[in-house]
Amino acid sequence: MSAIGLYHYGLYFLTTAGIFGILALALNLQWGLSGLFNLGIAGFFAVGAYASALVTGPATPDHWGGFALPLPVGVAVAMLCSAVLAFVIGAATMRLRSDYLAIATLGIAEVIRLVIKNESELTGGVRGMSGIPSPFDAHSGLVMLIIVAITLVLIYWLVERARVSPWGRVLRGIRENEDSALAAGKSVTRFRLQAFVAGSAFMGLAGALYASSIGFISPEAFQPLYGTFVIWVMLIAGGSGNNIGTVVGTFLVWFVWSFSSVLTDLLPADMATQAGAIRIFLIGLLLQVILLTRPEGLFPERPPPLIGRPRKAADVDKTGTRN
Amino acid sequence: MIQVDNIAKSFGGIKAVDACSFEVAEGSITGLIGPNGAGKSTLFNIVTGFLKPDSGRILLDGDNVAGVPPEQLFHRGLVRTFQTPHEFSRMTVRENLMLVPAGQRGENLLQSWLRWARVKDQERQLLDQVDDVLAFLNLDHIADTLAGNISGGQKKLLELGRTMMTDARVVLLDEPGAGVNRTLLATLADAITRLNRERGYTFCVIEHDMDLVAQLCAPVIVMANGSVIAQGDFDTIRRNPQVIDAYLGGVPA
Amino acid sequence: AEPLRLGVVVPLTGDLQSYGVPGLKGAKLAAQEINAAGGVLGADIEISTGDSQTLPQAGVDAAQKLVNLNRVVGLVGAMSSGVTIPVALSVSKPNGIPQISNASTSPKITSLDDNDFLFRDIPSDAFQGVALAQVVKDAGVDKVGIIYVNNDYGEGLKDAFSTAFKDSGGSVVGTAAYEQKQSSYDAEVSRAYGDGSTQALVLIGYPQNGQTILRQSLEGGKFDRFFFSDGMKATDLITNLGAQYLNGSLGTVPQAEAGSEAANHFANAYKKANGELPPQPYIDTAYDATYLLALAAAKAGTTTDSTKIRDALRDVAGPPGEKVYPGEWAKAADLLKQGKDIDWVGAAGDEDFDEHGDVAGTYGKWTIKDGKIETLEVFTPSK
Amino acid sequence: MNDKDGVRPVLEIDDVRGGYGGVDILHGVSLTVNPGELVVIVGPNGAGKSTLMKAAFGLLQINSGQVRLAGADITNISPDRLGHRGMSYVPQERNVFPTMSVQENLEMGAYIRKDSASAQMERVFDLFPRLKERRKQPAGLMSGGERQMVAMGRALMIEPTLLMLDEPTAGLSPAFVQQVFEWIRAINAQGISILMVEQNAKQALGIADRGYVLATGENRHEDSGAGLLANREVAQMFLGGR
Amino acid sequence: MQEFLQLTYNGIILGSILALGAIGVTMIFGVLRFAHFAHGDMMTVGAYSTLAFVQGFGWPVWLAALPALVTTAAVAVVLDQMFYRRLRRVAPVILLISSFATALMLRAVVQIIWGPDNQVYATGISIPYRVLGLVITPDSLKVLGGAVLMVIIVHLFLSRTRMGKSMRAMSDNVDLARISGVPVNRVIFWTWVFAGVLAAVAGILLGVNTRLIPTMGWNALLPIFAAAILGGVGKPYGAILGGLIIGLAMNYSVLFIPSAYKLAVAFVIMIAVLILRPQGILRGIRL
Ligand SMILES: Nc1ncnc2c1ncn2[C@@H]1O[C@H](COP(=O)(O)OP(=O)(O)OP(=O)(O)O)[C@@H](O)[C@H]1O
Ligand SMILES: Nc1ncnc2c1ncn2[C@@H]1O[C@H](COP(=O)(O)OP(=O)(O)OP(=O)(O)O)[C@@H](O)[C@H]1O
Ligand SMILES: [Mg+2]
Ligand SMILES: [Mg+2]
Repeated sequence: MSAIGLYHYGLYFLTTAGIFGILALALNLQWGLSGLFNLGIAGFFAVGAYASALVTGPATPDHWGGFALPLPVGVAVAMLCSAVLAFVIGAATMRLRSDYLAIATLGIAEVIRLVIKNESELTGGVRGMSGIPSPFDAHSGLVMLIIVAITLVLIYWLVERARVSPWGRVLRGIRENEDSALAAGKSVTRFRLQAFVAGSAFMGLAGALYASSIGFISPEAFQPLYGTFVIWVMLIAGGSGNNIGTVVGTFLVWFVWSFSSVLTDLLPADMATQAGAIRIFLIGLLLQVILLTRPEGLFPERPPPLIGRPRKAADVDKTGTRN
Repeated sequence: MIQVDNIAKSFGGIKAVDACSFEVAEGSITGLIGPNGAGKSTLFNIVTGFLKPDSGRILLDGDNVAGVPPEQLFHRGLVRTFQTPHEFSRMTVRENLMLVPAGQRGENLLQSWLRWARVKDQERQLLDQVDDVLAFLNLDHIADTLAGNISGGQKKLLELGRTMMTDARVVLLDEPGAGVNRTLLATLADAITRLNRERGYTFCVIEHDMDLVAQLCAPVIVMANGSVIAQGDFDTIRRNPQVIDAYLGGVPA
Repeated sequence: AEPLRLGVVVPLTGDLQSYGVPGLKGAKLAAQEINAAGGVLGADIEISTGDSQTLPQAGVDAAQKLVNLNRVVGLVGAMSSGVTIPVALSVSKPNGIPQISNASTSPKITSLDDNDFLFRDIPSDAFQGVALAQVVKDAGVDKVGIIYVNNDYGEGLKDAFSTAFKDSGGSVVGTAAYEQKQSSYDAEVSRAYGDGSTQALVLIGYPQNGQTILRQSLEGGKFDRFFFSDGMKATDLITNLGAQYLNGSLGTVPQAEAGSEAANHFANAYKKANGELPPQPYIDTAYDATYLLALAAAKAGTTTDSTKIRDALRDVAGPPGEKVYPGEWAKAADLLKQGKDIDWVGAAGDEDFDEHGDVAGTYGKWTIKDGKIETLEVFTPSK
Repeated sequence: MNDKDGVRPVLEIDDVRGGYGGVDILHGVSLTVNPGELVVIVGPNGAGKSTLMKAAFGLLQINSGQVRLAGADITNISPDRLGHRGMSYVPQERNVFPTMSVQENLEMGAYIRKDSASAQMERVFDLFPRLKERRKQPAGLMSGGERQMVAMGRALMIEPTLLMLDEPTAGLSPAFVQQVFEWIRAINAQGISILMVEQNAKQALGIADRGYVLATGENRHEDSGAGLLANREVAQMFLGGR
Repeated sequence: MQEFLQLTYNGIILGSILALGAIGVTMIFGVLRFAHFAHGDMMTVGAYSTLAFVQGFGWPVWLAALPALVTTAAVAVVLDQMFYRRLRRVAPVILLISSFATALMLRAVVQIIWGPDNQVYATGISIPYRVLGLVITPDSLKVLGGAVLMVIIVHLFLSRTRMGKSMRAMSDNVDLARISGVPVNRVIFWTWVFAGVLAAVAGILLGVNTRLIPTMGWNALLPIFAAAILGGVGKPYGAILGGLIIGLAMNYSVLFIPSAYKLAVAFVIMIAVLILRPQGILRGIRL
């Protein structure tokens, strides 16, 4: 292990974790704040990635698009596409019970993946799309990390402010009791739709950054169950409803996921072929341990500070509910 | 102010409300009583837009509002409580109240992101208002408790508290007294009277506690089997044999 | 000297997990042989493994760790182009590490802007499609149904096959893509069967689901004559399904012109080290890729300078020079030491890299006879 | 009132402390129900009345103190075992199975009965004719008062030795309140001991053998029903004065 | 017409496997209120433990299935005791994530023991019967028979014991169920036993019908969920119907659109049902 190697790996690790962090924050906006059970993260992520790749990529005979526009345009288009998709899905499903929304979004993500796979005129199909540029051609370098980091901070700020604001309060209220929110004059569907669309747009944004940082996308990158679940694990481990927790959880889980191979590398050589499976087993076990010891995540949700009043030690009752 | 005009609603084969008509006059505290299952809560649900009537009209200031969704009616000054408390359980008691007022700037996501100072200003005023309500209802010591963790009666109070957070014109209370301690109930009655007198709220109150009804309500409307069987002031009502038979059960109220 | 550190990125978990371990064993077999025969410039080969989890993100992560933390100077892998290309773009190319994919057949790789760090020792699927069409046509079959795995491998082969087959006057009656995640393929079989005028089924895919597809074709009485791509060349398939049903089926596979001696050596060596050679493809190519990197390092005289190793790859892989075969490390090392040129002929074929880092295809035509796979001839498809 | 000398109390709550996991809500509450007694608990909202009932029924973590049923220690015992020991309980909130029909709710009440419960069900239907009319309706879709009837009915499906009721009359019409009280007195007269929380304090204490006043998780007063009613301080502070 | 009938038959076979999986999912959801993402991998465990007995003792599949059912049920109970039991008081989404972790672990174990390759119970193909031009293989009849048998057992289990009612009571209101004397822990225990058995049977039938690989159950999970939802979550009989509909729809779809979209069809149907009839197709039917 050399210092320079460590540095390069560090750049890459942080960039990837940052992109995951954006996804997790977006999910926190949807689930942590609003109780919207989105299991279609991979779908919105994919739509963002493809949308951005189509407009920023080079012209090609393989598929449509290839306008070679700059990344900011790609990001904007990605967010727009994901948002529009979320709006359409949301308009139809926002009324559903949360677990139904979950399965609906899961299904939609799978449909999106199949469309990407099979509509090769548009997406390059199973062959994927290559040559997606990144600013200054810095696919996994410092520039990309800086871009991702700035975006992450910005999204953090937006989601955190949304959480402590009256808007977040209404959404948490809707999460707790829809009827009451209605009786208080809040348009449940509108608020939910806002959260769903905003969160999904952020997911699209993450997709755009991902495409740009990795330079090549194909349907394999967007496995619905897998891609979506990693993000959920990050959110729940960190503490849903808590933005700090979300970010910490993201980095932690990605670290564990990535470095669990260090453990399995210690296995005797003749076990090497089982190493992959053992690694996955350990990841599962670790996740269980986190859930069992900290079921509300490392940083449980707390009522937000009273923004109209200087902070004082609010002694909030944190006991669990039993009845 | 509110006119219920020939409303009918059935669930499957059950006629919950049937050809029901009455009026809640502006400035009154109208009582709505009747046996269990008479259709009172269902009627509230219809008036406040949570249910669509099968037929009939609901007139609010003369406009038919039957079928208008609840969140819109709220903005026309129609506010309600629920019979079983509908608190926001994983939010503090204070937040439960703060959520209610309409027209909060910060409810607009863009304003929250871009005009923080103004949002903050408004929150400051809101907090003071909430403190008053909390003190009034004796809930100030549990202001920062999660609403899911307070006692049944406290939840009822919180329910009432939410109606006090608005510029309501008509407040529909579904059994505000059930489960509330009698000492507090007296305070509650005072509160309702004061809101009625000082702020001009119109009330329509479903209640089974005849002391409270006697003290507060005029006129009183009696429902049974989905329609109105009697109305008038409480003293007349309590002597109405039909009402005694169906509802009071021979108890001298 | 420093050991020659090589990294192998394979799917040990995830959708394509069953290809990972055999491929890894292939690479390790090469390393063992070489180390046993004296190593590279007197140093051992150290193989580090990365699990791509069949996911681009994970594959890149694994490669990043191999390159930056394990300091490997060459990469073998990855499996699917969906992982291979991102690894090349975000790891091999920026870090200047030669990467030889043992399994990615996508035509995209040919033209990829990889600063010439991405190679592959398996021909682009464009070639095999032509070869397969030729085999089908020569067998006197004019109307076929195609079932292909819905990924870049399957689609590439299917496209190339259909074009070549139609050009030679054949017709494709029904085509169905199959998704690997499904458990039943009756519907795909029906679709490929089309109006019933088909004479044979061309199956482009992998044994996992290929086995089910064959079974359902046979049981459904739709097809009894089959043509296979290289992915389907698997003895397991025959034992699982019963030899009598597959007798006379024909297939193609990238194969060395020199006949099967190289392949035989490899198969025997594999058997000795790990037991029976499993049905999966891409094991021999992993073996070859490891050999090629080692030879290049020996030629370049360095185990640490990855760019020099890359520069030497073409020299050792192709003519001119004396041909060396699997298991002949000592001889090759000797020749290189004497400054002589060599030309590697691998277990899977000639493996002469062209200017894109691709290898040309010579193909074996194989058949199933009495439960055994036999190679009938090795040929170069006529374009 | 019976003479209880030498008779073991049905239920003894002895200096119980406990709460919902965090801070204690009950700070050492004691209470006794003797065989055949009707005992009423009153107190302001949030006093810990429901908490005490839950503690007695094993739904709450008791940190110190003891609960005894007919002398046997049942502290922190699992609630599903208490039915077999003759205890029956109607919680204040969430006291029906919302998607199950009225009849099924009643059947659930008879869950631990080995014999047929149809006779008892008829008795419950006699008491609440409305339930008979609506026996197929999901309990969650009933009116508030009707739900309360279902909850009561469910608890009565076994013939318990000790019946615990948390605000049984909340939401019932005056006629029913009257009827329920009468009826509570009637089953009490059959020898079933009753522990009841009520906000309808005057009426409840009127029929009670003894009463307890609870405030802020502690015992405040304990006396006969009539005694508490006559107590000026109690009337002022807890019963609404008038 | 011929083809249509064949697709119908094949759809029913596929559908009955999905249905068995979906009954298990729906029962777990009914009692414990969470979507059990490890259910597919429990199927895998069932299929592979049968394989162990087939290969180890040379038993026929039906015999080997018996100890495998016990094994799978035991695995389910142990998982519940080790993980899910401790999470019951927290939000269902935590249980869901926990079951995802369980899924990873189970799959890993299967792969460690049996390796990642294709395996089969018996080699060779089965010579089909031809009835009215319809191709009916003995294996598919086994699958059908096994599925019908399981459905009958489920029915008896729910209607002849108090389990059905206990489960519903618990899903409605756990505390009240306990107050009423429902032995909650025992009901949960039996739910897992039953879910384990159902999963194992589904996995074995899947293995008989196709082959065994470690990802077989995980890959079947999405259509199984679709079936459970379609039938109305928590309703075993609905799940059966849901499974059949999904199975048929996936097969019929190839008549109209490319076969690669087969799975998408299952989802589109499911989503359409969710939007048009959020309570599932079988609202009225109860346990
Ligand atoms: N969603 C529903 N489905 C079926 N029946 C319903 C539904 N809602 C109410 N009902 C029935 O309609 C009748 C009227 O109910 P409602 O809740 O209006 O009574 P209420 O007058 O408020 O009684 P209470 O004083 O007990 O609260 C009741 O018999 C109830 O069972
Ligand atoms: N689930 C819970 N978690 C935490 N605290 C709780 C919970 N339920 C009640 N509490 C707290 O315990 C205290 C006593 O509540 P309890 O329900 O016992 O009151 P109560 O005397 O029954 O009042 P009421 O007459 O209003 O029903 C309350 O202050 C409340 O804040
Ligand atoms: Mg009501
Ligand atoms: Mg209480």
